[in-house]
Amino acid sequence: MITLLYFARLRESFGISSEQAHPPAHVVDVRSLTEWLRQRGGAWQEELAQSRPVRVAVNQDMAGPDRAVCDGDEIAFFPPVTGG
Amino acid sequence: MITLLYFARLRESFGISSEQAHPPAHVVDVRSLTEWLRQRGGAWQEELAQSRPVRVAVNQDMAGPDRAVCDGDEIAFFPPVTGG
Amino acid sequence: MTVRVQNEDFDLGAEILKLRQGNSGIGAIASFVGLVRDLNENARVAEMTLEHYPGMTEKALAEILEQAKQRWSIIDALVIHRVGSLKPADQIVLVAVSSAHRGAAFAACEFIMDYLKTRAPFWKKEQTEAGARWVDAHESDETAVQRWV
Amino acid sequence: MTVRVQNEDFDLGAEILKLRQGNSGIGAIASFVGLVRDLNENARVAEMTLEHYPGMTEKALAEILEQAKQRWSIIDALVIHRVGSLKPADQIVLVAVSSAHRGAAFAACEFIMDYLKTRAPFWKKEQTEAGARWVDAHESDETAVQRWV
Repeated sequence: MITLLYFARLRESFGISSEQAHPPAHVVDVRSLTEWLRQRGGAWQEELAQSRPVRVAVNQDMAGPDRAVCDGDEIAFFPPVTGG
Repeated sequence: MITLLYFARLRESFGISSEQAHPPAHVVDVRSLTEWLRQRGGAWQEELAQSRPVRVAVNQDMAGPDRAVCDGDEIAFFPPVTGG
Repeated sequence: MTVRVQNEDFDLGAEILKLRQGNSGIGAIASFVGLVRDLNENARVAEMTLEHYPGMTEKALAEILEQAKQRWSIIDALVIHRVGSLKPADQIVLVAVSSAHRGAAFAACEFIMDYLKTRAPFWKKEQTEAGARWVDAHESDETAVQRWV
Repeated sequence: MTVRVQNEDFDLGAEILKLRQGNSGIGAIASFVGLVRDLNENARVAEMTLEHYPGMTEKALAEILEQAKQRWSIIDALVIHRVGSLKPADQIVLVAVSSAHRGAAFAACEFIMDYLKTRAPFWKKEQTEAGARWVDAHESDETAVQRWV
Protein backbone atom coordinates (compact mmCIF):
# COMPACT_ATOMS: atom_id res chain seq x y z
CA MET A 1 0.00 0.00 0.00
CA ILE A 2 1.18 3.50 -0.81
CA THR A 3 -0.13 6.93 0.17
CA LEU A 4 -0.88 9.32 -2.68
CA LEU A 5 -1.18 13.09 -2.11
CA TYR A 6 -2.43 15.71 -4.54
CA PHE A 7 -1.94 19.46 -4.27
CA ALA A 8 -3.21 22.68 -5.82
CA ARG A 9 -4.79 22.30 -9.28
CA LEU A 10 -4.39 18.48 -9.21
CA ARG A 11 -6.17 18.25 -5.87
CA GLU A 12 -9.06 20.26 -7.30
CA SER A 13 -9.21 18.36 -10.60
CA PHE A 14 -9.16 14.94 -8.94
CA GLY A 15 -11.52 16.03 -6.18
CA ILE A 16 -9.39 14.35 -3.52
CA SER A 17 -6.33 15.42 -1.55
CA SER A 18 -5.11 11.95 -0.59
CA GLU A 19 -5.78 8.25 -0.99
CA GLN A 20 -4.35 4.90 -0.01
CA ALA A 21 -3.62 2.90 -3.16
CA HIS A 22 -2.62 -0.68 -3.98
CA PRO A 23 -0.95 -0.52 -7.37
CA PRO A 24 -0.31 -3.74 -9.29
CA ALA A 25 3.11 -5.40 -9.22
CA HIS A 26 4.29 -3.81 -12.49
CA VAL A 27 4.23 -0.37 -10.80
CA VAL A 28 7.84 -0.12 -9.64
CA ASP A 29 8.78 3.53 -10.17
CA VAL A 30 7.35 7.04 -10.59
CA ARG A 31 6.94 6.54 -14.35
CA SER A 32 4.88 3.36 -14.09
CA LEU A 33 2.87 4.77 -11.17
CA THR A 34 1.97 7.86 -13.19
CA GLU A 35 1.03 5.71 -16.17
CA TRP A 36 -1.18 3.53 -13.95
CA LEU A 37 -2.96 6.60 -12.52
CA ARG A 38 -3.38 8.06 -16.02
CA GLN A 39 -5.34 4.95 -17.02
CA ARG A 40 -8.10 6.02 -14.65
CA GLY A 41 -9.09 8.36 -17.49
CA GLY A 42 -10.92 11.71 -17.18
CA ALA A 43 -9.11 14.28 -15.05
CA TRP A 44 -6.35 11.76 -14.36
CA GLN A 45 -5.60 11.25 -18.00
CA GLU A 46 -5.73 14.97 -18.63
CA GLU A 47 -3.72 16.28 -15.67
CA LEU A 48 -1.08 13.54 -15.85
CA ALA A 49 -0.65 13.76 -19.64
CA GLN A 50 3.02 13.68 -20.57
CA SER A 51 2.76 17.24 -21.93
CA ARG A 52 1.76 18.55 -18.49
CA PRO A 53 4.54 19.80 -16.19
CA VAL A 54 3.58 17.65 -13.19
CA ARG A 55 6.07 17.34 -10.33
CA VAL A 56 6.39 14.26 -8.13
CA ALA A 57 7.83 13.89 -4.63
CA VAL A 58 8.58 10.51 -3.04
CA ASN A 59 8.73 10.62 0.75
CA GLN A 60 8.93 14.42 0.56
CA ASP A 61 11.90 14.54 -1.83
CA MET A 62 11.54 15.71 -5.42
CA ALA A 63 11.74 12.61 -7.63
CA GLY A 64 12.33 11.91 -11.31
CA PRO A 65 10.48 9.24 -13.36
CA ASP A 66 13.06 6.55 -12.54
CA ARG A 67 12.71 6.92 -8.78
CA ALA A 68 11.62 3.58 -7.26
CA VAL A 69 8.23 3.32 -5.57
CA CYS A 70 8.01 0.94 -2.61
CA ASP A 71 5.33 -0.25 -0.26
CA GLY A 72 4.68 2.34 2.45
CA ASP A 73 5.91 5.31 0.40
CA GLU A 74 4.23 8.72 0.46
CA ILE A 75 4.02 9.96 -3.11
CA ALA A 76 2.81 13.46 -3.96
CA PHE A 77 1.74 14.87 -7.33
CA PHE A 78 1.58 18.62 -7.87
CA PRO A 79 2.08 21.45 -10.40
CA PRO A 80 5.34 23.44 -10.55
CA VAL A 81 5.59 25.44 -7.33
CA THR A 82 4.65 29.13 -7.13
CA GLY A 83 5.47 30.31 -3.61
CA GLY A 84 7.53 33.28 -2.47
CA MET B 1 39.52 83.20 -1.95
CA ILE B 2 38.66 79.51 -1.66
CA THR B 3 37.35 77.40 1.22
CA LEU B 4 39.40 74.35 2.13
CA LEU B 5 37.92 71.48 4.14
CA TYR B 6 39.76 68.53 5.69
CA PHE B 7 38.21 65.32 6.96
CA ALA B 8 39.15 62.28 9.03
CA ARG B 9 42.89 61.54 9.27
CA LEU B 10 43.77 64.70 7.30
CA ARG B 11 41.75 66.90 9.65
CA GLU B 12 43.60 65.40 12.61
CA SER B 13 47.04 65.60 11.00
CA PHE B 14 46.61 69.21 9.93
CA GLY B 15 44.94 70.19 13.19
CA ILE B 16 42.24 72.17 11.36
CA SER B 17 38.94 71.22 9.75
CA SER B 18 38.63 74.24 7.45
CA GLU B 19 40.35 77.42 6.32
CA GLN B 20 39.89 80.29 3.92
CA ALA B 21 42.87 80.40 1.56
CA HIS B 22 44.21 82.81 -1.06
CA PRO B 23 46.37 80.70 -3.35
CA PRO B 24 48.70 82.44 -5.83
CA ALA B 25 47.66 82.87 -9.47
CA HIS B 26 49.48 79.74 -10.68
CA VAL B 27 47.07 77.58 -8.67
CA VAL B 28 44.46 76.79 -11.35
CA ASP B 29 43.46 73.20 -10.73
CA VAL B 30 43.37 70.44 -8.11
CA ARG B 31 46.93 69.35 -9.00
CA SER B 32 48.51 72.76 -8.53
CA LEU B 33 46.44 73.43 -5.40
CA THR B 34 47.63 70.17 -3.85
CA GLU B 35 51.24 70.99 -4.79
CA TRP B 36 50.91 74.46 -3.23
CA LEU B 37 49.54 72.97 0.03
CA ARG B 38 52.27 70.31 0.05
CA GLN B 39 54.87 73.09 0.13
CA ARG B 40 53.69 74.02 3.62
CA GLY B 41 55.85 71.07 4.71
CA GLY B 42 55.38 68.87 7.80
CA ALA B 43 52.03 67.09 7.95
CA TRP B 44 51.02 68.75 4.67
CA GLN B 45 53.97 67.37 2.81
CA GLU B 46 53.46 63.96 4.34
CA GLU B 47 49.67 63.57 4.00
CA LEU B 48 49.53 65.07 0.50
CA ALA B 49 52.52 63.10 -0.81
CA GLN B 50 51.79 61.67 -4.24
CA SER B 51 52.03 58.14 -2.86
CA ARG B 52 49.11 58.80 -0.49
CA PRO B 53 45.60 57.95 -1.70
CA VAL B 54 44.06 61.36 -0.99
CA ARG B 55 40.64 62.14 -2.48
CA VAL B 56 39.52 65.64 -3.47
CA ALA B 57 36.03 67.07 -3.93
CA VAL B 58 35.34 70.41 -5.58
CA ASN B 59 32.02 71.93 -4.62
CA GLN B 60 30.96 68.56 -3.22
CA ASP B 61 31.71 66.56 -6.37
CA MET B 62 34.58 64.10 -6.55
CA ALA B 63 37.33 65.71 -8.64
CA GLY B 64 40.44 64.54 -10.48
CA PRO B 65 43.78 66.45 -10.60
CA ASP B 66 42.77 68.36 -13.75
CA ARG B 67 39.60 69.77 -12.26
CA ALA B 68 39.74 73.61 -12.36
CA VAL B 69 39.81 75.53 -9.09
CA CYS B 70 38.06 78.90 -9.12
CA ASP B 71 37.55 81.74 -6.69
CA GLY B 72 34.74 80.92 -4.29
CA ASP B 73 35.09 77.14 -4.61
CA GLU B 74 34.72 74.74 -1.68
CA ILE B 75 37.50 72.17 -1.93
CA ALA B 76 37.71 69.18 0.39
CA PHE B 77 40.63 66.81 0.99
CA PHE B 78 40.04 63.42 2.61
CA PRO B 79 41.18 59.78 2.71
CA PRO B 80 39.33 57.07 0.73
CA VAL B 81 35.87 56.70 2.27
CA THR B 82 35.01 53.93 4.73
CA GLY B 83 31.29 54.22 5.52
CA GLY B 84 28.55 51.63 5.36
CA MET C 1 18.75 28.56 11.19
CA THR C 2 14.98 28.91 11.46
CA VAL C 3 12.13 27.87 9.18
CA ARG C 4 8.52 28.76 9.90
CA VAL C 5 5.40 28.15 7.82
CA GLN C 6 2.44 29.94 9.36
CA ASN C 7 -0.94 31.57 8.81
CA GLU C 8 -0.12 34.58 10.98
CA ASP C 9 1.60 37.71 9.77
CA PHE C 10 5.20 38.37 10.88
CA ASP C 11 6.97 41.43 12.29
CA LEU C 12 10.07 42.18 10.22
CA GLY C 13 11.66 44.44 12.85
CA ALA C 14 11.18 41.92 15.66
CA GLU C 15 12.47 39.02 13.55
CA ILE C 16 15.63 40.86 12.51
CA LEU C 17 16.22 41.95 16.10
CA LYS C 18 16.05 38.28 17.20
CA LEU C 19 18.49 37.34 14.43
CA ARG C 20 20.95 40.03 15.58
CA GLN C 21 20.72 39.46 19.30
CA GLY C 22 23.69 38.09 21.18
CA ASN C 23 26.17 38.10 18.33
CA SER C 24 28.17 41.28 17.85
CA GLY C 25 30.28 39.54 15.21
CA ILE C 26 27.43 40.21 12.78
CA GLY C 27 28.30 43.03 10.40
CA ALA C 28 25.61 42.55 7.76
CA ILE C 29 21.97 41.51 7.55
CA ALA C 30 20.35 41.17 4.14
CA SER C 31 16.62 40.59 4.11
CA PHE C 32 13.82 40.19 1.64
CA VAL C 33 10.07 40.60 2.08
CA GLY C 34 7.65 39.40 -0.60
CA LEU C 35 4.23 41.06 -0.71
CA VAL C 36 0.92 40.34 -2.45
CA ARG C 37 0.59 42.67 -5.44
CA ASP C 38 -2.85 44.00 -6.34
CA LEU C 39 -2.15 43.42 -10.03
CA ASN C 40 -0.76 40.24 -11.55
CA GLU C 41 -0.62 39.48 -15.27
CA ASN C 42 -3.02 42.35 -15.96
CA ALA C 43 -5.74 41.19 -13.58
CA ARG C 44 -6.77 42.88 -10.32
CA VAL C 45 -6.14 40.49 -7.47
CA ALA C 46 -8.74 40.70 -4.66
CA GLU C 47 -7.41 37.82 -2.61
CA MET C 48 -4.80 35.09 -2.72
CA THR C 49 -4.75 31.64 -1.14
CA LEU C 50 -1.45 29.92 -0.46
CA GLU C 51 -1.45 26.14 -0.25
CA HIS C 52 1.55 24.06 0.83
CA TYR C 53 2.67 20.49 1.43
CA PRO C 54 3.02 20.25 5.21
CA GLY C 55 6.19 18.43 6.17
CA MET C 56 7.87 18.58 2.79
CA THR C 57 7.75 22.39 2.75
CA GLU C 58 9.64 22.73 6.04
CA LYS C 59 12.12 20.04 4.93
CA ALA C 60 12.74 21.73 1.56
CA LEU C 61 13.26 25.13 3.19
CA ALA C 62 15.65 23.70 5.80
CA GLU C 63 17.65 22.06 3.00
CA ILE C 64 17.85 25.34 1.08
CA LEU C 65 19.17 27.15 4.19
CA GLU C 66 21.68 24.34 4.73
CA GLN C 67 22.92 24.69 1.15
CA ALA C 68 23.30 28.45 1.62
CA LYS C 69 25.32 27.84 4.79
CA GLN C 70 27.63 25.48 2.92
CA ARG C 71 28.17 27.89 0.04
CA TRP C 72 28.71 31.15 1.90
CA SER C 73 30.24 32.23 5.17
CA ILE C 74 27.00 33.17 6.87
CA ILE C 75 26.19 33.29 10.57
CA ASP C 76 22.45 32.60 10.63
CA ALA C 77 19.45 32.51 8.30
CA LEU C 78 15.70 32.68 8.65
CA VAL C 79 12.74 31.91 6.41
CA ILE C 80 9.13 32.64 7.33
CA HIS C 81 6.48 31.81 4.72
CA ARG C 82 2.79 32.41 5.18
CA VAL C 83 -0.01 30.11 3.98
CA GLY C 84 -3.77 30.52 3.87
CA SER C 85 -5.72 33.56 2.76
CA LEU C 86 -3.90 36.80 1.97
CA LYS C 87 -4.90 40.21 0.59
CA PRO C 88 -3.03 42.74 -1.56
CA ALA C 89 -0.13 44.39 0.31
CA ASP C 90 -0.01 41.50 2.81
CA GLN C 91 3.40 40.03 3.57
CA ILE C 92 3.98 36.55 2.08
CA VAL C 93 7.57 35.68 2.82
CA LEU C 94 10.59 36.85 4.79
CA VAL C 95 14.14 35.69 4.14
CA ALA C 96 16.94 37.12 6.27
CA VAL C 97 20.64 36.25 6.44
CA SER C 98 23.28 37.47 8.88
CA SER C 99 27.02 37.38 8.22
CA ALA C 100 30.24 39.20 9.02
CA HIS C 101 30.47 40.86 5.60
CA ARG C 102 27.79 42.04 3.18
CA GLY C 103 28.71 39.97 0.10
CA ALA C 104 27.80 36.65 1.71
CA ALA C 105 24.55 38.00 3.21
CA PHE C 106 23.32 39.42 -0.12
CA ALA C 107 24.26 36.33 -2.14
CA ALA C 108 22.80 33.84 0.32
CA CYS C 109 19.56 35.83 0.68
CA GLU C 110 19.02 35.97 -3.08
CA PHE C 111 20.02 32.30 -3.46
CA ILE C 112 17.47 31.26 -0.81
CA MET C 113 14.69 33.24 -2.53
CA ASP C 114 15.54 31.80 -5.95
CA TYR C 115 15.49 28.24 -4.61
CA LEU C 116 12.37 28.82 -2.54
CA LYS C 117 10.56 30.08 -5.67
CA THR C 118 11.35 26.94 -7.65
CA ARG C 119 11.87 24.15 -5.07
CA ALA C 120 9.62 24.75 -2.03
CA PRO C 121 6.12 23.23 -2.39
CA PHE C 122 3.82 26.27 -2.19
CA TRP C 123 1.08 27.11 -4.66
CA LYS C 124 -0.76 30.39 -5.13
CA LYS C 125 -4.37 30.73 -6.16
CA GLU C 126 -5.66 34.20 -7.01
CA GLN C 127 -9.16 35.59 -6.83
CA THR C 128 -9.58 38.10 -9.66
CA GLU C 129 -12.55 39.81 -11.31
CA ALA C 130 -12.49 36.97 -13.85
CA GLY C 131 -12.71 34.31 -11.14
CA ALA C 132 -10.20 32.13 -9.32
CA ARG C 133 -7.02 30.91 -11.02
CA TRP C 134 -3.93 28.99 -10.05
CA VAL C 135 -0.82 31.08 -10.65
CA ASP C 136 1.44 29.57 -13.31
CA ALA C 137 5.11 29.00 -12.61
CA HIS C 138 7.36 31.57 -14.28
CA GLU C 139 10.07 30.60 -16.72
CA SER C 140 12.07 33.55 -15.29
CA ASP C 141 12.18 31.88 -11.85
CA GLU C 142 13.74 28.75 -13.35
CA THR C 143 16.24 30.96 -15.21
CA ALA C 144 17.08 32.79 -11.96
CA VAL C 145 17.84 29.58 -10.08
CA GLN C 146 20.06 28.23 -12.84
CA ARG C 147 22.73 30.87 -12.25
CA TRP C 148 23.57 29.28 -8.88
CA VAL C 149 24.13 25.80 -10.33
CA MET D 1 13.49 58.34 -2.55
CA THR D 2 14.75 59.25 0.90
CA VAL D 3 18.23 59.96 2.26
CA ARG D 4 18.88 60.57 5.95
CA VAL D 5 22.18 61.10 7.78
CA GLN D 6 21.59 61.12 11.52
CA ASN D 7 23.02 60.47 14.97
CA GLU D 8 19.91 58.64 16.19
CA ASP D 9 19.29 54.95 15.74
CA PHE D 10 16.62 53.82 13.24
CA ASP D 11 13.77 51.33 13.47
CA LEU D 12 14.01 48.87 10.57
CA GLY D 13 10.42 47.63 10.92
CA ALA D 14 8.95 51.15 11.00
CA GLU D 15 11.05 52.31 8.04
CA ILE D 16 10.07 49.36 5.86
CA LEU D 17 6.42 49.84 6.82
CA LYS D 18 6.64 53.48 5.66
CA LEU D 19 8.25 52.35 2.40
CA ARG D 20 5.42 49.84 1.79
CA GLN D 21 2.50 52.02 2.76
CA GLY D 22 0.01 53.15 0.15
CA ASN D 23 1.40 51.14 -2.76
CA SER D 24 0.02 47.65 -3.21
CA GLY D 25 1.91 47.36 -6.51
CA ILE D 26 5.00 46.56 -4.44
CA GLY D 27 5.83 42.86 -4.61
CA ALA D 28 9.37 42.91 -3.24
CA ILE D 29 11.42 44.76 -0.64
CA ALA D 30 15.13 44.05 -0.35
CA SER D 31 16.92 45.61 2.57
CA PHE D 32 20.34 45.69 4.12
CA VAL D 33 21.43 46.63 7.63
CA GLY D 34 25.10 47.18 8.44
CA LEU D 35 26.17 46.74 12.07
CA VAL D 36 29.28 47.56 14.10
CA ARG D 37 31.31 44.37 14.58
CA ASP D 38 33.15 43.85 17.86
CA LEU D 39 36.17 42.51 16.00
CA ASN D 40 37.83 44.17 13.00
CA GLU D 41 41.16 43.13 11.52
CA ASN D 42 41.94 41.08 14.63
CA ALA D 43 41.41 43.89 17.13
CA ARG D 44 38.55 44.19 19.63
CA VAL D 45 36.52 47.28 18.84
CA ALA D 46 35.19 49.08 21.93
CA GLU D 47 33.68 52.04 20.10
CA MET D 48 33.49 53.57 16.66
CA THR D 49 33.14 57.16 15.53
CA LEU D 50 31.65 57.95 12.16
CA GLU D 51 32.58 61.26 10.55
CA HIS D 52 31.00 62.63 7.38
CA TYR D 53 31.08 65.60 5.04
CA PRO D 54 27.76 67.38 5.65
CA GLY D 55 26.12 68.43 2.41
CA MET D 56 28.27 66.31 0.12
CA THR D 57 27.21 63.08 1.85
CA GLU D 58 23.50 63.69 1.29
CA LYS D 59 24.20 64.77 -2.30
CA ALA D 60 26.32 61.67 -3.03
CA LEU D 61 23.68 59.33 -1.55
CA ALA D 62 20.86 60.99 -3.50
CA GLU D 63 22.88 60.58 -6.70
CA ILE D 64 23.47 56.88 -5.96
CA LEU D 65 19.71 56.33 -5.46
CA GLU D 66 19.00 58.22 -8.69
CA GLN D 67 21.43 55.99 -10.58
CA ALA D 68 19.77 52.89 -9.13
CA LYS D 69 16.38 54.21 -10.26
CA GLN D 70 17.68 54.71 -13.77
CA ARG D 71 19.21 51.24 -13.99
CA TRP D 72 16.42 49.12 -12.51
CA SER D 73 12.66 49.20 -12.45
CA ILE D 74 12.31 50.10 -8.79
CA ILE D 75 9.44 51.84 -7.02
CA ASP D 76 11.19 53.54 -4.12
CA ALA D 77 14.49 53.49 -2.23
CA LEU D 78 15.73 54.60 1.16
CA VAL D 79 19.15 55.14 2.74
CA ILE D 80 19.68 55.97 6.41
CA HIS D 81 23.29 56.30 7.59
CA ARG D 82 24.28 57.09 11.14
CA VAL D 83 27.18 59.33 12.22
CA GLY D 84 28.77 60.03 15.59
CA SER D 85 29.65 57.55 18.27
CA LEU D 86 28.59 53.90 17.92
CA LYS D 87 29.18 50.71 19.89
CA PRO D 88 29.51 47.06 18.78
CA ALA D 89 26.18 45.63 17.54
CA ASP D 90 24.83 49.14 16.86
CA GLN D 91 23.16 49.74 13.52
CA ILE D 92 25.21 51.86 11.09
CA VAL D 93 23.30 51.89 7.82
CA LEU D 94 19.99 50.85 6.30
CA VAL D 95 19.39 50.53 2.57
CA ALA D 96 15.95 49.42 1.39
CA VAL D 97 14.48 49.15 -2.11
CA SER D 98 10.91 48.40 -3.16
CA SER D 99 9.91 47.09 -6.58
CA ALA D 100 7.31 44.94 -8.33
CA HIS D 101 9.67 41.98 -8.75
CA ARG D 102 12.53 40.70 -6.62
CA GLY D 103 15.37 40.83 -9.15
CA ALA D 104 15.36 44.63 -9.37
CA ALA D 105 15.06 45.08 -5.58
CA PHE D 106 18.02 42.80 -4.84
CA ALA D 107 20.26 44.25 -7.54
CA ALA D 108 19.50 47.88 -6.71
CA CYS D 109 19.99 47.30 -2.96
CA GLU D 110 23.40 45.70 -3.47
CA PHE D 111 24.38 48.37 -6.03
CA ILE D 112 23.51 51.15 -3.58
CA MET D 113 25.57 49.52 -0.81
CA ASP D 114 28.57 49.00 -3.10
CA TYR D 115 28.48 52.64 -4.25
CA LEU D 116 27.88 53.95 -0.75
CA LYS D 117 30.95 52.04 0.47
CA THR D 118 33.24 53.63 -2.11
CA ARG D 119 31.63 56.97 -3.04
CA ALA D 120 29.83 58.44 -0.04
CA PRO D 121 32.05 60.59 2.22
CA PHE D 122 31.97 58.77 5.56
CA TRP D 123 35.00 57.78 7.61
CA LYS D 124 35.22 55.32 10.48
CA LYS D 125 37.54 55.63 13.43
CA GLU D 126 37.80 52.69 15.82
CA GLN D 127 38.73 52.61 19.48
CA THR D 128 40.59 49.36 20.14
CA GLU D 129 42.75 48.05 22.99
CA ALA D 130 45.74 49.32 21.01
CA GLY D 131 44.30 52.85 20.77
CA ALA D 132 42.33 54.74 18.17
CA ARG D 133 42.78 54.12 14.44
CA TRP D 134 41.19 55.27 11.23
CA VAL D 135 39.76 52.33 9.31
CA ASP D 136 41.53 51.79 6.00
CA ALA D 137 39.53 51.52 2.79
CA HIS D 138 39.25 47.95 1.50
CA GLU D 139 40.45 46.92 -1.91
CA SER D 140 37.53 44.45 -1.96
CA ASP D 141 35.03 47.33 -1.82
CA GLU D 142 36.56 48.87 -4.93
CA THR D 143 36.44 45.47 -6.62
CA ALA D 144 32.77 45.09 -5.65
CA VAL D 145 31.78 48.41 -7.18
CA GLN D 146 33.60 47.71 -10.44
CA ARG D 147 31.19 44.95 -11.43
CA TRP D 148 28.40 47.53 -11.91
CA VAL D 149 30.43 49.70 -14.30
